[in-house]
Amino acid sequence: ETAANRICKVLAVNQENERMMEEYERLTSELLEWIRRTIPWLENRTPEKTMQAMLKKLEDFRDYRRKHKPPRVQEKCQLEINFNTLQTKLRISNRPAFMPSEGKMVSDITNAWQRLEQGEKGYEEWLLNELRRLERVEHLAEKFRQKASLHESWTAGKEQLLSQKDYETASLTEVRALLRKHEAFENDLAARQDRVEQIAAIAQELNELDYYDAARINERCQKICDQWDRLGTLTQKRREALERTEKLLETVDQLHLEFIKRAGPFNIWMEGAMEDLQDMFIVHNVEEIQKLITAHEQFKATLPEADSERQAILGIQNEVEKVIQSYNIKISSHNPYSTITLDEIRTKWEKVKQLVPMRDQTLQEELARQQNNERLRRQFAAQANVIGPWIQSRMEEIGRSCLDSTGTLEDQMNSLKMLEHNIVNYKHNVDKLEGDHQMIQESLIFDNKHTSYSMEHIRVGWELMLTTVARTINEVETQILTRDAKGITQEQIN
Amino acid sequence: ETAANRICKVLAVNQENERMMEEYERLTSELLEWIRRTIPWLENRTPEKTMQAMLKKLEDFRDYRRKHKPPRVQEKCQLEINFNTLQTKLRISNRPAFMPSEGKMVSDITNAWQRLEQGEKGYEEWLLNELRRLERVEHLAEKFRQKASLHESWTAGKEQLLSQKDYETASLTEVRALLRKHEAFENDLAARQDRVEQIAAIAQELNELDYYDAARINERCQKICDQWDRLGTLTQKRREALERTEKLLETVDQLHLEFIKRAGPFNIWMEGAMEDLQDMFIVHNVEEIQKLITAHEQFKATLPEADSERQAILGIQNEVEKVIQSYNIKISSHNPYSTITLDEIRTKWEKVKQLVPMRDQTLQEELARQQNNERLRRQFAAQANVIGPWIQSRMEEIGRSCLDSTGTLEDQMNSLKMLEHNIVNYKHNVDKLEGDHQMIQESLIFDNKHTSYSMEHIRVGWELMLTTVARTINEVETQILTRDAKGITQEQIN
Amino acid sequence: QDGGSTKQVTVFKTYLSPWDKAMGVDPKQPTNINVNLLEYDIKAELCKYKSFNRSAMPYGGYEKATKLMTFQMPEFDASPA
Amino acid sequence: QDGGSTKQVTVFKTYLSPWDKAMGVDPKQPTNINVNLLEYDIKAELCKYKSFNRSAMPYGGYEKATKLMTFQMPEFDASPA
Repeated sequence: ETAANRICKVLAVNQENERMMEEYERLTSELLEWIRRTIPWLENRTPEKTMQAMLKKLEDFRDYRRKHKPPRVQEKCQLEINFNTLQTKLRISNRPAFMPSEGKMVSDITNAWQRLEQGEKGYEEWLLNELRRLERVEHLAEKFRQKASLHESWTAGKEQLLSQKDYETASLTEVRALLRKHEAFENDLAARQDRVEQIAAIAQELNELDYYDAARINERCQKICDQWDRLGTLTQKRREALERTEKLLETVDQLHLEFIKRAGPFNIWMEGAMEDLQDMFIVHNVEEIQKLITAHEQFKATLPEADSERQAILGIQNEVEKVIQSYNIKISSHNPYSTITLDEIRTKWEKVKQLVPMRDQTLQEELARQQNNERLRRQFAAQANVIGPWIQSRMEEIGRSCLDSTGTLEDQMNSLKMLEHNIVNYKHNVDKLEGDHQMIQESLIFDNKHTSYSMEHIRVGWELMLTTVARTINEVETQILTRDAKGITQEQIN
Repeated sequence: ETAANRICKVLAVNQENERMMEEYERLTSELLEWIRRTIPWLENRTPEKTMQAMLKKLEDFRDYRRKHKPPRVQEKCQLEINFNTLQTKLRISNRPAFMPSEGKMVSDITNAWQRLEQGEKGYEEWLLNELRRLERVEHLAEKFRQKASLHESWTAGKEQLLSQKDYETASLTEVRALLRKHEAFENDLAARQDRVEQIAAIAQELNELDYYDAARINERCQKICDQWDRLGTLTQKRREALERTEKLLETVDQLHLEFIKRAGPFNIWMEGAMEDLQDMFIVHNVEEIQKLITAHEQFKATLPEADSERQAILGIQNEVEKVIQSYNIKISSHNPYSTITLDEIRTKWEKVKQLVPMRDQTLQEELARQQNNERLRRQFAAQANVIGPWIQSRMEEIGRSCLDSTGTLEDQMNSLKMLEHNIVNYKHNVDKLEGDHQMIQESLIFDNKHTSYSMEHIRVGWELMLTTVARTINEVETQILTRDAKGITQEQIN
Repeated sequence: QDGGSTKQVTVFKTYLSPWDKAMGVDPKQPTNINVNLLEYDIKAELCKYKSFNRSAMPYGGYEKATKLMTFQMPEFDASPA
Repeated sequence: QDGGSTKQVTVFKTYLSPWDKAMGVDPKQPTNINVNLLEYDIKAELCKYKSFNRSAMPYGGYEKATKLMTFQMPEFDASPA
């Protein structure tokens, strides 16, 4: 070839070398620029809050790996090839080797690339771990919210329910029912314990897994735990209050039962006493009325005991009032078992106390009457026991006067007349007896153990005596008449 | 004396005798008339109804004894004396004895008098006995009326009270209180027994003492006794009714307690089930979801048992309704111990039954997802386990191609070009793997036990292989360039 | 204080009055000089009546009452007032 | 299925490219022909997470449930669809 040709050729070769050098510089600049831009992105390991954001990063990384990086790998490879080709050509043409400009040396490229690959290394693994953590954390956070909401809706209003003072106005039966209900509640509460623990465990796990919103979770969890403690305390307190109230109402119930156990018989006794203190009685002698008085005295002797019992019974009711007042139970002190009121007991007791002296008086009046009757009996008897024999003696005297044959008829007559005179003088004794007898009859006295003589005995005797003496006098008179008329002696008449 | 005087004297004597005879006749007539009148009065022993009337009779008898009879005794005595004197005088004057007219003989008088005294005898005693009886009878009749009135006022309204059906609407506690009250009433009644017996005894005595108004007493007594029997029967009946009701209400109470004993735990179980059937879960493989499915199947296996228990619980409540209905107790079937209603149980059970298939579906969906994930894993692994070694083999081939000193640089170039061609043709396998890998990542699959190769391994390997083959080809090219330029052999280059 | 404390004396009437004769009294019939009024009319025993008197039951019964009672029945002076 | 099943072959590079030289590759340094991709990045074990999954308690407890249960887990065909 020609020298010109050769010069041209050399020039062309030189130009080509120049172009390749420029090309190297340009490509290197671009590649290093891209690496410089890419490395911080790969080195940024700041976690995202959401899986979505994290999945986006993963997608970006996939894009990087599949779309953005492969051409760069290609470029770097090309750079290497171009560099080798250029240097080889320069050597062949005995030219000085190509020296890339500052910062664009082969070592610069290699170092940058190494840094890039260093950044890549573990990036995907970090992404996946983060994703896995976020998936878990998002699941647990949602689960926490669900469980917390369920729990909160269960506990809603429970504190207020537990603070109710409903037992203050409840009856024993009602308190026992409240206790049963409370036991059921305690079981519910115990069954919930597990769930509260799970809520706390989830919160704990969220903290350990570094959940970005752990503060709010913790706050809510704390609230739940605090409320749970309060519920526990309130439950315990309510149980104690219910049990205490039950005990008090049992005491009241016992007192009510004690009241009827004692008030019942006492009331029966008072009712009987009231009736019997007014009992109509009939007696016929001092002994009988004394018996009644003794019985009444026996009754009176037990009145202090009865009064003690009455006070004890009132005391039971007072005890009920005291228990209700001092423990601030808001229930009626009315005794559900009793038909007897305190007023009734008071009224009846007053009546009994009023009837006792009245009975005393009635009995004393009757005693006086019976004593008076007894005096009448004795008075009558004293007289009758004299009058009866007196009449009998007179009768015998009359009889004997006829047997006396020693005296004359006139003597007989005289003694009979004297007798008759005595009898007439004695009459007032019988009249006195008749008066006493009338009093006895008007006093309805039917017996008299102090004498065997009745008024009738005396009356019959008195009549007999009167007629006998009159008849005997008449007999003597007729004898005298006969004797005087016939002139015969007394003996002849007989 | 003169004969005239004597005649006069005789006449006078005769006249006197005549007068005495007339006097006898007159007195006898009067006396007999009085006796005739008096005897029926003495013989009349018809009792009076009142003491007052009887006391009047006693007074009359006293008057008779003290005022009316003594002059008659006197008269009779006088009659006797006159008769004796007259007869004596007639005998002295040798005159015929006096013959009283028919019915007025001495024997007539004596007989009449005897009859009178016979009548008298026992009259006063009869009067006194009657009086004593009347006194007693009047006392007892009054006492009967008093006691009967007291008793009747006590029993007033009691039958109606005993017939009350108040226990039909009473609670167990109320029935027990009614029983206590009834016991107190029974005691009152028992205490009254004695008084009823006394009333009957008084009535009996009044009958025995021949009380004139016994019929009315008996009627009233009968009424009292009949009512007493009725009260006894009603008391017994009421006690039985109260005890029967108490038993029934105790049964109901037992059922209520049984209900809460079983409904409580059952409700807790349902509440727990409802919450857990909706529990959010997270799994990462088939085994985990199968575990959950197995647990759910265990739960489902016990549902028939739970249903039996539920029916048993409803059965308890039905039993309550049945007892209340069939024994006609008019109380609410509401369970005082329970906060759980049948409706609640029904609703919750329905909810549980509804949640079970929903949970089934959720679990099955998750199972499908996990099975799909597993397929993705295996699919990825199957490819990666081929691609990984394939890349390694190619790398080794590239490495070995440089060691082959037997062939020319052109031979090396040819085999490398062929390799490069193979690699380019293989690229779609890696692209396919990338696609599967993307699916795996989008499915949030983080593990794969079926392969040790991750996508990154393959990517790094693929890049390395590509750059290595390009670099090696370039090296061969530069060697050829150098050889051709300097005319040296391949050996010289090395 | 029976009226029958005196000795019984039996007698035959020596004189019969016309009335006695009219009554047909037998002179041979002995007459008793003694008189016992109580024979005229024998007082029958009074029948016993059942008592329906009641006294109030002492509180706690009679036995207790007897122990508690200090009451003494005052003596009764039966001499006529 | 480890990629390290092939025999290790160690080699000394006969030719160093200008790039190699520019990088200062030592020709005396032996090169390994074999490649083990798994050495590039060792997969770390995944950390184990606590499970908070719950299942509804069988009525009467798990023991009873086990006795009552007839359910068999169906076999899973893992071959790709």
